[in-house]
Amino acid sequence: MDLSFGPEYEAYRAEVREFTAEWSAHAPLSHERAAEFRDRATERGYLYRGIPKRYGGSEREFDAFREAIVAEEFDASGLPWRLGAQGVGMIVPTLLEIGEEWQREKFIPGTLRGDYVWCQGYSEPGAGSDLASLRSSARLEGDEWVINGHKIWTSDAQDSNYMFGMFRTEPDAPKHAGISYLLLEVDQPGLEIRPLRQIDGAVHFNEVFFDDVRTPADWIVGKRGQGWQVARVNLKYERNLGGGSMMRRHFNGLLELARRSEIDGRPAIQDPVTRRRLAELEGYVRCVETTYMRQLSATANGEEQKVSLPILMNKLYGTDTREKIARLGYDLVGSDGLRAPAEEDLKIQSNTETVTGWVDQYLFSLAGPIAAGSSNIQRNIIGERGLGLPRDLRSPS
Amino acid sequence: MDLSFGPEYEAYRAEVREFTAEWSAHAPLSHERAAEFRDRATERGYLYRGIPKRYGGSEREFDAFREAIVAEEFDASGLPWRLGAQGVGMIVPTLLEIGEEWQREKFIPGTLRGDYVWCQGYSEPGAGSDLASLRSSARLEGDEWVINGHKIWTSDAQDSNYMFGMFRTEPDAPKHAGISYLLLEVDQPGLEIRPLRQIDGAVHFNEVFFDDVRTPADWIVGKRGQGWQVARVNLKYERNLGGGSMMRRHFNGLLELARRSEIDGRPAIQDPVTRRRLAELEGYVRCVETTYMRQLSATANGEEQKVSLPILMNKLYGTDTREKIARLGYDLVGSDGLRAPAEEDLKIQSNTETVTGWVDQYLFSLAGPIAAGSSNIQRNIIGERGLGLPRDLRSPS
Amino acid sequence: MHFGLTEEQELLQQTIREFAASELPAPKLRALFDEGSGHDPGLWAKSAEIGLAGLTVPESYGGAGLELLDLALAFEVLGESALPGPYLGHALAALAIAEGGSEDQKQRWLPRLASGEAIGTVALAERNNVWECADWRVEFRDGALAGEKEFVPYAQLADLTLVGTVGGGLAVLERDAEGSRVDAVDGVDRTRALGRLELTGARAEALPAPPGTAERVLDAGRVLLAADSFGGAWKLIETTAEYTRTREQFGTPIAQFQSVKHMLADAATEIEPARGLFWYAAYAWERLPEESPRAAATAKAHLTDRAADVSRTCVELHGGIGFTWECDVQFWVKRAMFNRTFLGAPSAQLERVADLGGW
Amino acid sequence: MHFGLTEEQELLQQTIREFAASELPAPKLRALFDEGSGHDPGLWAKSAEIGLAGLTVPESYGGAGLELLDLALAFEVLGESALPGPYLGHALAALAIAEGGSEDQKQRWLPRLASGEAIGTVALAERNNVWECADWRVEFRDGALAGEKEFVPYAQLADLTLVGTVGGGLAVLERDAEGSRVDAVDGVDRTRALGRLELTGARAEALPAPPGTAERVLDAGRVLLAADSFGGAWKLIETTAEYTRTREQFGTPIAQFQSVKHMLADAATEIEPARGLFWYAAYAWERLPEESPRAAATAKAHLTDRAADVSRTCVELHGGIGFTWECDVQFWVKRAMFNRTFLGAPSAQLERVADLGGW
Repeated sequence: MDLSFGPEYEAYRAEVREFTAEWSAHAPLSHERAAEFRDRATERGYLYRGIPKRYGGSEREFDAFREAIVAEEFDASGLPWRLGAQGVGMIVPTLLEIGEEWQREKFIPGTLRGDYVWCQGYSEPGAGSDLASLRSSARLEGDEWVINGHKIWTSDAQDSNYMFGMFRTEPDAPKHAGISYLLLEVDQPGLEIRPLRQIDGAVHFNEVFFDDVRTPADWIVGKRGQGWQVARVNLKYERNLGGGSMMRRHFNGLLELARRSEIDGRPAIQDPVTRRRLAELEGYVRCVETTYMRQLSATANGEEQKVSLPILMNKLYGTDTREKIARLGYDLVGSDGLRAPAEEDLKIQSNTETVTGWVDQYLFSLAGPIAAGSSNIQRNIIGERGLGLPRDLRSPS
Repeated sequence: MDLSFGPEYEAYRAEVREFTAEWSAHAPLSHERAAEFRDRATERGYLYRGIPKRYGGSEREFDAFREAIVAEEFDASGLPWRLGAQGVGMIVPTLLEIGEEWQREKFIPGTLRGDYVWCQGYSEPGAGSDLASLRSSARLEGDEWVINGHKIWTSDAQDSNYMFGMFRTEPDAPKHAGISYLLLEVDQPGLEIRPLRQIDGAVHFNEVFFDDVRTPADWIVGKRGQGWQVARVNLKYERNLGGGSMMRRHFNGLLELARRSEIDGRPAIQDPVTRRRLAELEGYVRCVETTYMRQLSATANGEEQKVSLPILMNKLYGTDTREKIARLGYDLVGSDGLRAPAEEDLKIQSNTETVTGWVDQYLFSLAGPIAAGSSNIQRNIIGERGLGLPRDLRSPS
Repeated sequence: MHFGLTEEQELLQQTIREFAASELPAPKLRALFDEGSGHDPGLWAKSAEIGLAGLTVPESYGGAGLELLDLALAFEVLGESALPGPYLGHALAALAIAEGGSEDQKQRWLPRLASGEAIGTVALAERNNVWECADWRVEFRDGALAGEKEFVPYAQLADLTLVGTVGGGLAVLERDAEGSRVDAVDGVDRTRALGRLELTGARAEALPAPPGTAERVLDAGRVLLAADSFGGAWKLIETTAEYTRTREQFGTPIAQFQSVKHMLADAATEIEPARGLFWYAAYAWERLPEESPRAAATAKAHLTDRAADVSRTCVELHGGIGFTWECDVQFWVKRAMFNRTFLGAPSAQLERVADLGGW
Repeated sequence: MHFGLTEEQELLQQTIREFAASELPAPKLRALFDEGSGHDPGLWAKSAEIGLAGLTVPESYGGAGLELLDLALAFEVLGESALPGPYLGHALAALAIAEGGSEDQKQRWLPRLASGEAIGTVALAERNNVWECADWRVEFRDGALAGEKEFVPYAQLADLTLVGTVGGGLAVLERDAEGSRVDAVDGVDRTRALGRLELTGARAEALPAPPGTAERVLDAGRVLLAADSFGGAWKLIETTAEYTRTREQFGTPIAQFQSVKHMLADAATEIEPARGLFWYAAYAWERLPEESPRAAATAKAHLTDRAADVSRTCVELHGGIGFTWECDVQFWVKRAMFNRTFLGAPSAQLERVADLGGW
C-alpha cells in the first residue's frame, strides 16, 4: 500500500495546476472560450484520453491516476470541463464500444467539443424500476423510424440536440427482446417537451411526448431488438465511480453549517448530540472516500474484479450517506427549516451556503432512493449478484 | 375520556390490596400455601373470572378493569398467582372454546389449581415461521394415537404433566388440512426431553423427541385435520395484550442503570447523548403504555374491533422497544459489557439490578425478532391484515 | 376509566372529514397550494359555520365549549386533509384569551373568534430557534411592544395577534397597529402561511394571565401539531398502501413485493401505536396539569419525528412520481416538516422530556 | 499510488485461512469454546510456526518485520475464523517493546515473543471504563507497581504484561511476580480470555518509551479490533447467505423472500465499504502518524458498531437456531461484543473523532 502518488504524478499534477491557473485567470469563460479551453486541454492529453484522435479525443495510454489528477484539479479550478453527463459520459463510450463507424464520426467530435448536447429517453411513467416494460414505440416506415409514446425524467431536454433512447420496435417479441436503441433529433415536429417540477420546486427534468417523431432507419445502435443489451453497456457508464471527494465536499459543507449554527447559544458543533452524529457521519464519509480509493487503485492496476462488490454498492451507500448529511443539515438549520428553498438554492444543486439550501437538500435527498435505480432494486442486485442469492419469486408474467 | 377508575373500582382496588397484604405477610409461600392462596383468591372472584365454577373458576361477569386491577396488584405484591402461560393462558381457554365437556372437566380444574403443568408442542426444526409444514406425526392404532417426531422450543417440558401440540395425522391431505391437535402425557416411555441451551447460556427451552409415544384416541381437541384451526384459536390467547406496565418496569430499570452508571466521571443520566436516547425511548414506552390502555379500554367496552390494528402490532412494537432498551442498557454498562452473564442473571429473566444482567438482556433481546412469530412474519400480517395489501408472491408449493 | 373516543368525538371527526371531502376536493387543494397564500376566505368561513373556529371557546362566549382533546381530534382530521388555513394560530389565540384574558378581553374577542369573523394568531418564535417563553426578548413596556417575532402564522391576515413578551407575558396586538410591520415569509408548507413581525412601539394590551399561561399555550400547540402529524402520516400510509396495490412493475402490483409491504408495515407500526400519545397529552392538558408539559413534549417530539420519517418512506414507495410537485404526497411531506419544526424541534422537546422527568 | 493488497499480503491471508481451516475444524472450535479457557497450547504453537506470533517483530529480532497493515490483515482472518488465543495482547506487547523498549528489553523479549515461546499481553483498562493513557491510575514508583488493571487479555497465561501507568508510561511485569495477583474474569467472548490484575508493589521495569508510545499501542489495538470485526462480520454475512440459500420455509429457500434478501444486502453494504477504514488506519499508523489516532478511532467506532448490528441481523435470519448455544453464529456475536467494548466503546471513540478533528 502506498498512498503517495510519487514524483512523476506529482509533477503531472503541478503541470495540470499551472494550466488551470492560466485559464482560471480569464474566468468566467464565454461559451467560445470554454470550447477553446477544452480544445487546449485535449491537445495536452488532459481530456478524453481513452478516445481516438480521429474522433476528437487525445488518445493516450490508459492511466487512471492521470485521469483522477485531472479531474481533481479541474474540479477544484471550477473551469467548465465537464460536459453533459449524457453525452460525454454515456453515448460517447457506448458508440465507441458498439456504434457504427459512421455514427462515431458523425456524433462523437461534436459531442466532445460541446456542440452537441444529448438527452436520454429511457424511463416512462409506467416503466420505472421495471424499465423493460416500456411502451414507447418505433415502427419502420420506409427508411425512417416513426416514434410514438411518452418518456419521463429526461434532463436537459430543452438544451439538447439529440436524444438516445429505448423504443419498442418488435411488439411481438418477449419484453426484453422487443426493444431497440435509437438516436434522434430533438428539434422536430411532433416532439414536445414539458418541464417537470420537482417536489422542491426546481425544474431539472422533463417529460417528452412523441407524436409520429421521425429518425433515419440507420440511427440505431446495435441491432433491432438488442436495445436492452445496448442500454446495459450504457448504464455501466452511468454508474461509474462515485467520487469520494464529492462526498467529502458535502460533508465539509455540513461541518461549516455546524460551526455557524447555534444550539442553546453556542456553536452547534459543540453540542454533544450533534458532535456524535457528525462523528458517525465521518465514518460513513471516510468509507465512501476509501472505497473510491480502492476502486481507483484497482482500476489503475487492471484489477477491477477485486472491487466488483463495492461497485455494486456505490449507489445505495452514496444515497444513504447523502441522506444522513441532508437530514443532519436540516436539523441544524432549526426554525429556518420552516422556510421554502430560495430561487438561488434551486439553481445550484446542494447549496451549502444558505440555510434554505439545506431545506432544499433535505427535499432533494428524497430522490436518492428513487432515481437511477431505486434502493430496493439496488438491494436486489447486491443480494443476487453480490451475495449469490436466488432471484425473487416473480409473478408468472 | 376519563383515566380515573372511579370510586367503585378504587374501592375494589383497596379490597384487593388488603387481601394481597395479608398473604404477603406470609411470603414466600410454600407450594401448598400458594395453592391455598389461589383458592382463596378464586373464591373472592379475583382469579379465573371467565371460567365457570364447575371447572374451578370464579364465574364472574366480564369486567376488564377488575381483571386489570387484580393483575396490577397481584403483580406488585409478588405473590405466586401467575401459573404457567401454556396452561391457564392457552389450553384452558382453548378447551373452554372448543373442547369436549369431559376434557374440560378432566383438565381444567387441576390446571387452575397448579396441579397440572402444560407444555406446548408446535415448532419443529424444519417448521418455524412456516409452522404448517410440521412433520411430527400421529397415526391411530386401535384406540391410541402413536406419535413420532421431534418438537423444539418447548419451555417447561421437564416440569410438565401434559403437552398439547400439533401432529400430522392425515399425511395425504394438503399441508394445513393434515394436522390434528392432540393432548398427551409427558411422562411416558419414548418421550425424551433434551434441554436446549440459549445463546446467553440459560436453559429455558427443550427439544422433545417422540418415539412411538402414545395417547388415547379421544385426547384430540377439535376434529381430525382441524388442528390448524384449533391452534389459531389458541394463538389468539398467546398474543394477548402486551402489558404496558411491564415495559415501564423495564424502562425504569434502565433509568436506574443510567443513574448509577458513570460516563466521563458523572452519572450517565447527565450525559447529553444518553439523555437523548432515553427521551426517545420514553416516547416509545409511552406508546406501549397508551396503546395498552386503548386496548384495555376497548375490551372493557366491548369495542375490540376499534383496536384490531394496534393488536396486530403489539408483538413487533414490543420487540423493537425491548431491543432499544436492551441496547442502551448494554451501552451503559460500558467495559463490563465484556463480562458473561452471571448464573443469577440467567435465572431471573431481565435482571436489571446487575451489570451482567444487562449483558444478558442484550443477548436475550436477540430472540425478540425470532420467537413467537418472527418480525418478518409480523410485518406480513400487519401489511396484509392491517393495511389490506395482497399476499406475497409465493412459490407454487 | 375510558381511554377512547366518545360517539360525539367520532361524529366531530366525521363531520370535519366530510366537510373537507366536499369543500376541498383534490383540485381545489392543489390550486390553493400552488397559489401559495395558505388561505381561502370562503373555506374559512364555511369551516367556521361547522364550528371549527370556536371548538374550545366556552359556550357562554359563543363557542362549542369543548376540550383540548376534541380540538386535537379536529386537528388530526385537518392533518389528514392538509386543510390550508389559520387554524393553529387561531385556536391557540382563543385558548390564550379563554385561559388568561380579562373578562373584557374575553367578551371583546372570544365571540368574534368563535364565529370566525375575527382571525387570531400567536407570535411566539424569535431568532435563533427561540420558542420557549423563558427566552422571549420582545419588550412590553408602557403599553408598547418592541422587538421582533419570527414565524407568526398568518401574521398578515390576523385580526389579533397574541405576542409573547419578556418573562412569559402575552399581549394582544390588533391588526395594522401603528409601529407593527409584517413581512411575509416564503414557507415550505404552503398550507400554512407565516410572517415576520417587527414591533417598534406598537400599542398592545397585556393579558392579565396567571403565571404559566404562555407555557400552556405552547403545550396546547404541541399537542395539536402532534395530532396533525398523526392524521397526516396515517393519511399518507393509506394513500401509499392504495398506490402500491395499483401500481404495477414486473407484472404485479408492487405491494406484492415483500420489501414494499414491509416498509409500509414498519411505517404503520411507527405511527399507529403513537395515537395514544396525543390523546393522553390532550387529556393531561385538561385534567392532569402537572403532567401536561412533559406529555406534550413527548407527543410533539415523537409524533412529528415519526411522521417525517414516514413521509420519506411514502415518497420512496411512490417512486419517481412521488418526487414531483404534481404528486399530492408533497402536501404531507411539507406539513410534516412544518409540524416537526414549529414550536421547537424534536431535539429541543426531547431535552425537555429529560429535564421535566427529573433526569 | 496503490490502495490495495500486494500478492504477499493476499498470500499471508490465504496462509492463515488455510491454517485455521485445517487446525481449527468446527468441532474443535466448538470444544474450545465450551471449555472456555480461550486457549489451546498446541494451536498457539502451530500458529507461531507459521509466523503469527511475530509478524511485526523486526527481522533482526527473529520476526517477520512486517507492518501494522499486514498484522491487521492477519487479524481480519483471525476474526473470520474466530481463532481463540492470546493474539491481540501478544501483538500489542510486541509492538510496544519494538517501539519503546530499550535495546536490552528488545533482545530479551522480542525473539521469544516472535517465536511464540513467550506470550505477551497488555494491561490497559481500569475501573469505570478507563482505557485512555491520560486516565491511568496505576502507580509505578521505585520499580514497583501499585493499583488495579481490568480486562487484561490472558492475564494468567502471559509471560510478560505491559502495564499502563500514571502519565501514560508502560512497565514490563513478568509472570507470577510477587505482589501481583490475577483473577480470571468470566468473559462473554470465550475465544478471548480476560483477567483482573491486582498490583501491590510488584517489581517491574519501565519501558524507556518515547512520549506517545502508549497511545500508539492503543491506536494499533483499535485498528486490529476493527480488522477483526470486519473479518467476523463478513464471515457471518457469508455464512448467513449460505444458510438462507438452503433453509426452506413455505416451500422455498428463505433467500427468495425479498425482505430476507434485503436484510442481507443492507448488512453487506454496511460492512464491505468499511474495509478501507482499517486499511487506511493501519497505513496511517505507519506512514501518516499525525492522522493515525483519528483514523484508528474512526475505524474502531465505525466497524465495531456496524459488526455488532450485522451480528444481530444474522442471528435473526437464522431464526430460532441462531439463538441457541449450539449454533456457531454465537462465536461472532460475542466477538463483536468484545471488539466493540474493548479499548473503548464506539461512543468514546466518536467523541475522540470529534475532538481530534478540531470540532
